[in-house]
Amino acid sequence: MSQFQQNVELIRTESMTRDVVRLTFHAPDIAATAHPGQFIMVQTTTTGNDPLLRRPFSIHQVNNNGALQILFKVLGRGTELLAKRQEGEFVSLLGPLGKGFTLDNGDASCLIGGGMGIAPMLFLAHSLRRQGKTPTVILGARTGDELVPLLADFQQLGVVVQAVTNDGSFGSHGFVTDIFKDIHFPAHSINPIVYTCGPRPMMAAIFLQCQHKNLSCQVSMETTMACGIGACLGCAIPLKSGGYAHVCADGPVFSAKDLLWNL
Amino acid sequence: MSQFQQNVELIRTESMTRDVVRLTFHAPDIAATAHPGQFIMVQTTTTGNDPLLRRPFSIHQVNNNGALQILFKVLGRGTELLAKRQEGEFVSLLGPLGKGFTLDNGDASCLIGGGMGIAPMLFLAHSLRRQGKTPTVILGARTGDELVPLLADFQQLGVVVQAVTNDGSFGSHGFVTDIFKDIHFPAHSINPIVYTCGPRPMMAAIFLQCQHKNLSCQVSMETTMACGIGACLGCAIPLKSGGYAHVCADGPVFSAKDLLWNL
Amino acid sequence: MEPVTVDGKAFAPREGNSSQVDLRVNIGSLQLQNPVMTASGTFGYAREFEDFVNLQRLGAVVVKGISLSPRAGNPPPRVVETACGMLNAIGLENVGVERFISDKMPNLSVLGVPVIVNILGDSVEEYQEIARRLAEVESIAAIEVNISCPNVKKGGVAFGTDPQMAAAVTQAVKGVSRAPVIVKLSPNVTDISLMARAVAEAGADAVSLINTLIGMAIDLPTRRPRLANVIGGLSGPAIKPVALRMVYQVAQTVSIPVIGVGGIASADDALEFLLAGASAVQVGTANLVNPRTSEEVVAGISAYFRQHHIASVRDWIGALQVS
Amino acid sequence: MEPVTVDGKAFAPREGNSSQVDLRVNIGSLQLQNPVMTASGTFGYAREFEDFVNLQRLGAVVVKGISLSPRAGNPPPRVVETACGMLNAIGLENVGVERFISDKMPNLSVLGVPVIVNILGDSVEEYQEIARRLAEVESIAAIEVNISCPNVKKGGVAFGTDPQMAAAVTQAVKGVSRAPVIVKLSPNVTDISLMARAVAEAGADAVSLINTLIGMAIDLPTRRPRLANVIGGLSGPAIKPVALRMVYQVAQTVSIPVIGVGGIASADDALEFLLAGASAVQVGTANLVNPRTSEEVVAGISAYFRQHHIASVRDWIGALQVS
Ligand SMILES: Cc1cc2nc3c(=O)[nH]c(=O)nc-3n(C[C@H](O)[C@H](O)[C@H](O)COP(=O)(O)OP(=O)(O)OC[C@H]3O[C@@H](n4cnc5c(N)ncnc54)[C@H](O)[C@@H]3O)c2cc1C
Ligand SMILES: Cc1cc2nc3c(=O)[nH]c(=O)nc-3n(C[C@H](O)[C@H](O)[C@H](O)COP(=O)(O)OP(=O)(O)OC[C@H]3O[C@@H](n4cnc5c(N)ncnc54)[C@H](O)[C@@H]3O)c2cc1C
Ligand SMILES: Cc1cc2nc3c(=O)[nH]c(=O)nc-3n(C[C@H](O)[C@H](O)[C@H](O)COP(=O)(O)O)c2cc1C
Ligand SMILES: Cc1cc2nc3c(=O)[nH]c(=O)nc-3n(C[C@H](O)[C@H](O)[C@H](O)COP(=O)(O)O)c2cc1C
Ligand code: FES
Ligand code: FES
Repeated sequence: MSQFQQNVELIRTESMTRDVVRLTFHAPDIAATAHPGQFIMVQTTTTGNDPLLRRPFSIHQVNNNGALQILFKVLGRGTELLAKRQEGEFVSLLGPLGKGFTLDNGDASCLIGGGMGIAPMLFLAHSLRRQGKTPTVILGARTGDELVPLLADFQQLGVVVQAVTNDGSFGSHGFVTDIFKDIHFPAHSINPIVYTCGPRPMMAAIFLQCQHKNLSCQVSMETTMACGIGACLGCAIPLKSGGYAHVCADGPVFSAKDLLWNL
Repeated sequence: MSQFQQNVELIRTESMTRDVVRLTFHAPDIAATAHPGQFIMVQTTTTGNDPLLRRPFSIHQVNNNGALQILFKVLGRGTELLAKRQEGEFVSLLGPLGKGFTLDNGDASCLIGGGMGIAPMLFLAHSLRRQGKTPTVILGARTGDELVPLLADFQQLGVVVQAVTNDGSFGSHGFVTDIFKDIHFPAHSINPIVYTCGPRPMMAAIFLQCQHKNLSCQVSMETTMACGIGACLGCAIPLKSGGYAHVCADGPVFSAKDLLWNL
Repeated sequence: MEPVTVDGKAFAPREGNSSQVDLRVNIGSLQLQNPVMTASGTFGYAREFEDFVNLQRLGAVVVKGISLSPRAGNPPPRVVETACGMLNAIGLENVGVERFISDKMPNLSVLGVPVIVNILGDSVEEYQEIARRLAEVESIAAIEVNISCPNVKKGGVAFGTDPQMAAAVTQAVKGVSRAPVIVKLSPNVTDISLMARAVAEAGADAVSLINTLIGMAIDLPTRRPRLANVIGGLSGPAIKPVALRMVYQVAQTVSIPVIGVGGIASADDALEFLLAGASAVQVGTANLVNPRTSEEVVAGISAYFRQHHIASVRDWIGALQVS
Repeated sequence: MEPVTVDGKAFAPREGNSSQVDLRVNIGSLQLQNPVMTASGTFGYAREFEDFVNLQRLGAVVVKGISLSPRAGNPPPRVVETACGMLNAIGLENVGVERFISDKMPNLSVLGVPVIVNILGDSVEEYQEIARRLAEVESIAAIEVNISCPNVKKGGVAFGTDPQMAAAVTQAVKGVSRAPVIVKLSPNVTDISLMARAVAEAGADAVSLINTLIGMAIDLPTRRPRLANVIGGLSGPAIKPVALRMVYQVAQTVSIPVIGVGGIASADDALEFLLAGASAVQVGTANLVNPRTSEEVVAGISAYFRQHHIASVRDWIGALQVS
């Protein structure tokens, strides 16, 4: 399980919406060893120590040519700086980091991405398809603008996407939970599994539904992080059994039942 | 004597040598009120507080269309960042600052610029020419590469430039002092004056020669500066009479005889 | 209009014109139109900023530290940049109290903004003597006592690190001062609350904090200190977390107003210090980078309060939610 | 080869292969191949860095603070970025000394790099008990005593702010420890030299400084502290000037080796601390940003010494030119 710190070339920048950006790096070493659900830490500055820390982003997609993508929303100074980087510039990446989604145990799966939680779902869907599986994919966003530019990539994989927007501007009107409510796995499914990433309240609601439906549920969690490599113990997340796990090393993907949700 | 803090457009970037850059801003307010020898403080960062402080640069040239130029060598992080700024971007300038050269009293003058000390000499030569005067101009640099790209601008003003390089690769071989040694103002000159800017040892040597020749000598001094506007008292320079002057407010141009040179 | 509830605490919007917010704060008997001051040593004698700031918009200006006799200050280099901060060793260069009164005060007193005079001395008597002289100048709004200086009579231990000495200076100045007395605390102590309590009990009308942290920088090529004075005072964004912590701590210790200083460069920064319990703030190093900062902070606080329906700054001061 | 003179001080180049420089330093009875360590709490248990750093190139690794019983640590958020720095309130999460010895030490002792164990306790007895247990582990190169913790028996005053208490801890640990004892000093004190002298007299083999400055950050939108623990420790480039000043000060006060920590992110930074009088340095927060930093610092120091014909790091330590 090797990790790399490399200065890699930014080979493509895409403005998906006003404030959502997709960057493609030529990062063959990281791409070759990455699993869906893993993340990278990205240096945002080129000079100076402010902002000091790298920023974590899920791996959105990789390909065989060494391309690695991240998809992110511009929120603060770090993402602002990253959004300004130009094609041909070099960016320092650290990865692949953390434990990704568990892919092997089930034959039926549902992928639920909300907001920027969609990011890791593309890589995950891709990997499942390569295993010959056909996941159900539910993608939710505040508004259609944030969803539409991403659909083609999922469709190319040959998966059916159920789109839902909070404002009803595209797909169904409502929340991913409204759609998931009506999803029923075939009766004969072996270990059906739900993968989800998105705002914490969304994931909590999905987990609750999974408990009712007796489905195992994997969640990709966010915390503030300093190092991303298990060195600082900064990224604690409370466990149901007491104590803390570390999102960067023990996650970011967890079995939802192991976490303390305060539902 | 108004000062401005303005975000102005960078309208032209020129790489003069491997590490000397000239930037042209559209800064009509500052350009209109600037005097030769004055300087501006330039913000080097676009995000973050590192480097924190602005950097001081002599005003290299201004024109009637509101263009304002600086000429600088890339030394550290601040100048590195500035050298990377692109045409069309906006940069925060503070200026015009300080007290420039005194132009009015003499009819014969010699301008001596060494290294980046050449920067203010173009604006000064220009202003003297507008007063109908024909200054003698001595420009020195380590090597020809640093001098050649600047000559045309002086020649356009109709002044004769005596070039000297430390390595002899262009013009005379030696130092500006070697040239100045042989400069003799006409016997009937009224208040002949020497203006100089460059490394401290160079200015000290010029001043020494001026004393022997009984010439008044104006020097443009450098110190570390925080504010550039007389607020922090950080830019002290020892005075011959005891105590300190402040380079940003009382200078950067001083009558050499008022300063403590430790010759 | 509905009262607005934020995290369980009700903020009553002001009656009438909702676009007006009440920014007035009191520092002892002094009422300021808003809580934004400039920090001593970073705003010259205010005139330097006239082209950039409408001075009448500020709560107050604090001028450079004044001593009994003129001081030439330290040899250069006096300032050096550090990561997100700077070190200064100006050496308290100033014209002395007499020339301050005769040359500077006449200009300052017509600016239309309260003028607070920062003072410093080498002994209790010196502090008192400066305060006595300044008491004759009616237009001085308050005295800020910089106790970070070494006490020459007590072997050079700084007044700001010994509670008894700090109390003695406070009492001496308070005894002769007409205007409210603010004591400016040094962060270079084990327990700043102890210092705050000592000067509060000695009669200080307010405390301001923090002064600079003591630091040092080295120039590798010459293998020399980068400041001629070897050590200097660290200021700027780098020290903001330390300042915020100390302000929070002191605001819970003393009942006199606390003035927050340290790394404030925006209205957001100022709002955080006020949340932590500061009754007012001072903008320091940021003035050197963006001379308009102080006025921008005033405008930014107003805008934020209007947007969030905070009627009065007094509802905001100390409103930090600690669970 | 000619001896090289730098600012009047002669640096004798080493005989023989001039591309080899002698970086060895001694910390008490412990000899390190070079003066570069990692700082406690920023390098995990070293294994996390195996992909990035050739651990055998480092002078030593210092592992996360170990307490007598396991500690779960603080609730999140535990870290927050500040200007050129970060605040942490990890809450000393660790597996406790028993599991450290059984689970972690076996892995650590085969890395081929000296392992220094950072320890912390709530009472003198607890510190001593941990040291006693660790004394049974032969492969431990040194003990670093983190005295920034509150003494629960003395009303929560930190060991690191009271010279007597610091001396008591030092003596207790030294009494049972086989390996050299380094005492790690807190910068949150009025006079760090006093603390250094106290622990040196109590038998410390070396001091390391600085630990983090206490700071705080506030989240404006929620009006809450950004750390669940409210306050945390400030580290990173922002604090380097304070660390450098304290190292300089302490190096002139005590004769035991001083280990410099605080904001070191490059060989240049490390060289400055050594100039100021540090016999070794620790790389902390920089590991979190660039996990290769520690090895890069070793390589950078070597390259610098080769380029400037410095034969031995011992010629460089304390060579700051103060006129
Ligand atoms: C494992 C992991 C994977 C992630 N993957 C992605 C991804 O694929 N795409 C993506 O867009 N983002 C992702 N994030 C979140 C991303 O790291 C943050 O949005 C980013 O660090 C913000 O940096 P900034 O400098 O722009 O914001 P800052 O200046 O640090 O903060 C700006 C504002 O955003 C808030 N903020 C900061 N971090 C977060 C956060 N994690 N969640 C919500 N608000 C935050 C701050 O509180 C502040 O109000 C991931 C986070 C983790 C831990
Ligand atoms: C009034 C005034 C006018 C100036 N005009 C010009 C000009 O027209 N063109 C120009 O190229 N420069 C000029 N300078 C110098 C210029 O300000 C510095 O070169 C610049 O600030 C360096 O910034 P930096 O961030 O790149 O270097 P830093 O990272 O700050 O420093 C890098 C290295 O350069 C050294 N250094 C820093 N400042 C100076 C300095 N002033 N002189 C010599 N070495 C220094 C530092 O010690 C360090 O070793 C002027 C300075 C003053 C005070
Ligand atoms: C250049 C400079 C000069 C200063 N002079 C004084 C002074 O004369 N008296 C004083 O009490 N504080 C002085 N200070 C400290 C500031 O008033 C302020 O307390 C400190 O800089 C922290 O605030 P900041 O981070 O906003 O700058 C000075 C600070 C700087 C940067
Ligand atoms: C996340 C984190 C955890 C830390 N944990 C410890 C610790 O357990 N024991 C200790 O003595 N110091 C601890 N420290 C302090 C560092 O070892 C170091 O003294 C301090 O961070 C200053 O150095 P720096 O600026 O290089 O990080 C920790 C620092 C950080 C950032
Ligand atoms: S972010 Fe440092 S341990 Fe997880
Ligand atoms: S640089 Fe601040 S007074 Fe001159």
